[in-house]
Amino acid sequence: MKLDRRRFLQTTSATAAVMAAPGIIGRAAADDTIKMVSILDQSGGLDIYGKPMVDTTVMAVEEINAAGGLLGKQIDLKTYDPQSNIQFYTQFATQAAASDKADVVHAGITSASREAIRATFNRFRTLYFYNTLYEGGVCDRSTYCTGSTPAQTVEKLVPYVMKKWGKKVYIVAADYNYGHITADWVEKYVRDNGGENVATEFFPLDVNNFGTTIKKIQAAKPDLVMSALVGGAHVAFYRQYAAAGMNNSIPIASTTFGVGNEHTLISAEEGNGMIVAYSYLQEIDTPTNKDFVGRFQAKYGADAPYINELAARSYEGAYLWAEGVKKAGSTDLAAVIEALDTPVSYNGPSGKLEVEPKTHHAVQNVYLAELQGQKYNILETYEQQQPADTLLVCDLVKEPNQSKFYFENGLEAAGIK
Amino acid sequence: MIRSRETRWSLFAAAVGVVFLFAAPQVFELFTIINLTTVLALAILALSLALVWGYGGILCFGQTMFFGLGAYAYTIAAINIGETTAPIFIAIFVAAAFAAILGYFIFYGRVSDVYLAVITLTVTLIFYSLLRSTSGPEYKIGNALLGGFNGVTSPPLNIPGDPSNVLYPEDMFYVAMAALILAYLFCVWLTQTHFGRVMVAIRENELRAELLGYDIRLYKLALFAIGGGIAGMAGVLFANGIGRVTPDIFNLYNTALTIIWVIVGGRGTLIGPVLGAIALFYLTSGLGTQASINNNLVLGIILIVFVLLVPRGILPGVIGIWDRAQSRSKLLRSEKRMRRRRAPRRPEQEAANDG
Amino acid sequence: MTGEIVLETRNLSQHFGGVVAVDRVNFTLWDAELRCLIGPNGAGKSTFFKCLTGQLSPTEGDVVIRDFHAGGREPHEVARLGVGIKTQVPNVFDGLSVEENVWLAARRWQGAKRAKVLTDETLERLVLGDIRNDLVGVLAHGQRQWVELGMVVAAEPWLVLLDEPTAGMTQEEVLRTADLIKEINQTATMIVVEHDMQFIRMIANQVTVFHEGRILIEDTMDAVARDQRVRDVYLGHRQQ
Amino acid sequence: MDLAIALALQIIYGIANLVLISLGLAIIFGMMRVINLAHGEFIMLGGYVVVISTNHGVNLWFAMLILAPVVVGLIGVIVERLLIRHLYGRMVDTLLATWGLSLVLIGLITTIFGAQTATTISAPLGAVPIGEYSTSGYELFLIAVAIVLSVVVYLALKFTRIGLVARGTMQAADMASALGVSTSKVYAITFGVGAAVSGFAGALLAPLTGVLPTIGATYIAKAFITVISGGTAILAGTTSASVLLGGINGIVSFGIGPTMGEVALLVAAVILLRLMPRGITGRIFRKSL
Repeated sequence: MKLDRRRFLQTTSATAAVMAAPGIIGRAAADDTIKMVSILDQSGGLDIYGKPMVDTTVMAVEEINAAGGLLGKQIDLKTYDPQSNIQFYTQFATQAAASDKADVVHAGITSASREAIRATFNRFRTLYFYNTLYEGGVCDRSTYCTGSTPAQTVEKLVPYVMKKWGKKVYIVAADYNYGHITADWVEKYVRDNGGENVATEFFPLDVNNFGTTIKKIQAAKPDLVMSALVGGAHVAFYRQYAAAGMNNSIPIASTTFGVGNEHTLISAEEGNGMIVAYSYLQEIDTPTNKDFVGRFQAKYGADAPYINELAARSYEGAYLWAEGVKKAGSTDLAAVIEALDTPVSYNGPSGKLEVEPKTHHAVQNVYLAELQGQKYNILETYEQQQPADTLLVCDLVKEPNQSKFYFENGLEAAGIK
Repeated sequence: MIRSRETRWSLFAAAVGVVFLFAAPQVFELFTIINLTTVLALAILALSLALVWGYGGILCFGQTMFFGLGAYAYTIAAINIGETTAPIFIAIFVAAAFAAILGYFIFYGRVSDVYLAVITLTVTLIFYSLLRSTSGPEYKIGNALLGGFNGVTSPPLNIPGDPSNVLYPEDMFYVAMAALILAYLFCVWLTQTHFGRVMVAIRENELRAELLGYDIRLYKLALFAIGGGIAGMAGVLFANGIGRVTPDIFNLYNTALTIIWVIVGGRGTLIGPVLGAIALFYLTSGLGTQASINNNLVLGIILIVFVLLVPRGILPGVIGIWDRAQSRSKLLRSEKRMRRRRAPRRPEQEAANDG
Repeated sequence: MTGEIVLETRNLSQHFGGVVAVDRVNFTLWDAELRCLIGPNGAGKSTFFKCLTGQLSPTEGDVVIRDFHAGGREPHEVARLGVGIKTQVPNVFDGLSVEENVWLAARRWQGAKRAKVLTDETLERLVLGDIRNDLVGVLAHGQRQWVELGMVVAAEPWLVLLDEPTAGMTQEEVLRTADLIKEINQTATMIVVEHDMQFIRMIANQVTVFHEGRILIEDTMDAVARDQRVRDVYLGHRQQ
Repeated sequence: MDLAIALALQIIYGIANLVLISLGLAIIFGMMRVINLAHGEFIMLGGYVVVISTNHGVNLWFAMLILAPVVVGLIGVIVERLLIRHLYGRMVDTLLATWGLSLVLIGLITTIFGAQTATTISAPLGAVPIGEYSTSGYELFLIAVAIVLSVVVYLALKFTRIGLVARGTMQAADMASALGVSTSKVYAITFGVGAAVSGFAGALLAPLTGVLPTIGATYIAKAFITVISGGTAILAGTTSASVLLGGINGIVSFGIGPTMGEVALLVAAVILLRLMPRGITGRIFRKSL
């Protein structure tokens, strides 16, 4: 079956090349712009992630255009809202690739949506940027995943908090692929650092009553809780944890708390003392970042949402792609990929972001921070972290013609662990 | 006895479908044709609920469960078998068989009405909860890993007997459109049979149907299973349209949406819900290309205005306007005829009827 | 009584919570009979009727129709024996035409061709031909009753159970119903539940009187009419 | 022993939580036979009233106990006047209308306040120690509120004029009009009260959960299943179903895990409805409220 599938992809890329012919003519006619499409949820349950991502994408494109555009052309950005619904992801992906003939598509929040549209972009030979932090493992020649992956953040966070708080760790995680894989990495690094993993518990994404678990944590008496909880409903965990007085006795560390700006959805006293790890935080104290935050707030007002990693990376992802186009001197897929893999880097709000050519992921800075008064105090900065997890399975330099998602069924199935 | 008008219109609708089948690829852009597979899959799902609910009166709030089961069964079977012809039938069978089992559980327990709605909804949500937590490697059926929340990649259909010869997404349109036309004609035929009439009778009055000697439990179960099978087939097409199956198929939003399509299209018709599903899909996706106003807001307002202005759904609304003009004159004629015949013989009855 | 027993209840009881609606009734119906069940409201005759037709599952005792133990069975199983049933409230298919209603009854037992013929015959016999294409839901109450009778007739039953067939009918319609019932009785054994005494006089020879869930008396109409207990419980009740 | 007490309290809280999120839906369904698919959004609105008003310096208790039920109740009355009243007797159309309403409310809140709104509140009343364990004092307070709310609804059903109509409606759907009461007014009040109770629940849960425009989806399915499993009696049905489903959920969550806890709740509802096709109060407690 695997063979058949590959064959299908080959045949389809052949057809795509044929079909691209009229496309090229069409493109030549409207050659005065470069086409970029963004497909991100701006309504439905995922809009807490999607809306800030769209805001920063728009901002990046406007800035690039204001600075004279790319290769002397303006970027024509189209944004589609799939409304947290997978059928609209494929609908808009096909539209972007086959009708808009996009030069690049920045799209996708959940891994499910990314996998659904990645096949379409492969088929139509469309360059694809995925700017969300995720479980890692995508290995695809025409896809670039710029977000952080668990090995990058968890690897730093776990030893730090174990040193600070103790060796007994209790893991709570969202019951889906990302939660499971993140929990696996946490377990690994706890073991590697000589700690003890007391228990791991998984929660469906729509559960918002955590009472019994909090009692279990009280019974287990760990030194710290590692959270890989995700989404609006899971915000309840931190609140109920604090309500039971636990936040003062057993601290929480997380690599997921904050991607949906959870730290503003709970009060200061509930969140104080939590430690997180991300590759971007709004509080990063560099001139580039301060300037970026200032421009963002000027554009979207003082009530603008907190800029989290997803939002910042969407901005940086657009610039990273633009660097690739500049270097290639064209928007041709092969040329841009070649240019990006040289590798291209971009000094953005999060620091230096560089393409890792073997995996098409990003080498990036990782920041450890403590939450105080709904704001993060940065504790540690780890420069230029490699996407170590994806590197274990993926080498696009050796084997360029790949389009796989190695961690589709967890780390064990991928031969790690 | 045979409702000739309905038959005529149904055949007309099917003919329009056939014309569309051949004309669409010439008229529309490639991406529209590719996306139509998904839209048509949803339309067939709407058709299955139109049959089960609109004709059979069974308010199934979980029609997507059979749709999802079909999609998953197809994908898992295709991964294991290495070709896709048998998996199509496996998918339809699995969906229909599960509907039959659930139907036995429901109808032989005399569960009906809103209670039935909740049972079907709940079973759907059970699938949703369970499938989301199958991300580990231990959850596999044969060679197919279930993939949890992220779902499984679905192999594309191949030409029967030639597993290496897979269909392009744009070719899938022909399969999906043909499936819709055939499923529609099958449903039309079914409603014209004795079985179909009894189903309508059961919808109208369960007790009377029983008193005539019809085992309504069995009839409902049969209709439920048929509807499940059709939904399962739609699931196969959906898996092909998206290229992937995910547990989201089973979520509350999607299962409620199926109900909404049928209401918008009009209950008691078969083509109405099909149009309802297509219309709402394109309305929603059309809204998704703009970003100035929140999509939920616009869609919600449209639905509310719709329910106030077109209370019976699109198709019955149109038919109603058409009929009122037609039947008014007809009624007048038949009343005159009746009066002529009866008046001399039974004047007192006329009086009684008037009173 | 002579001939064969076609329907029998043995110690039939139906309780609703603490209320005993039917209390250990032993009832026997003979072949070709036309039996009327009467009694004041709340006497238990309708509950008794529902036990016969499978609409209620008796708390105790059994109903035997020929050799079939019908107690606690589903209505369709009772109907399947060849029993035609008309309920108190007209139970018809409101959204269907008169013709379709009757056809559905005929088609249950017959092939398509014979069902068509039978439908036409029945419509003619019940003078429903003029309204055959009308939706039953829009008809007057009495007409709906007739449609339901038509459905009973079209099934060609050998045993017919009618619960208040003349309720809501005009005098004219009542007369025609009486004729029809006598006609049906030519080929079928019948039980008719009624409380319209005038109507019962028109059709009945043998009458069973219910009172407080039990059979009070079972005799000819004349004898029942003369019985003092019946006057007390039934007629007395009616005068209130 | 301490664990047993702490757990028992937790399970009772789970039950109280289910009562709170279901009762508003039960009132509207029980009296009007309207399945309100915007129920989750009424809960969400209650949460928003609390978050927005406390952000503007309103006292938390005042916002939760008074402001939220009043505001959401008024919204309920307005919705009934403008929308629902046109659809009585058309149960199916109300599904569509309330679905549309739910989208409108989500869209409206997102448009006004954005996809998320920062909050300053946290659960009051601190933690209560139980031996080696501790539980949230606020959760204990919510258990008390659920009980008080149930008693208030009981008294209202038993002793008020609207309660009389409600009881009539529960027994037979068309009784209300037969009683000669102005049903139009009764329905408006009912819908308003149902919305107010839902808003109240949302407000009370606001310090313990995330308040987001789309959070209603978390509640609606569970509330719907609880109410229908309970049967037609508004109070007895909802509370008995909450006890059963919430209890099973709590026990299985602790014993096996949260995912299985959710599944167990759903499975229990399915089996319950198979055994009691008209819900719990369709079979037992038939004459209850």
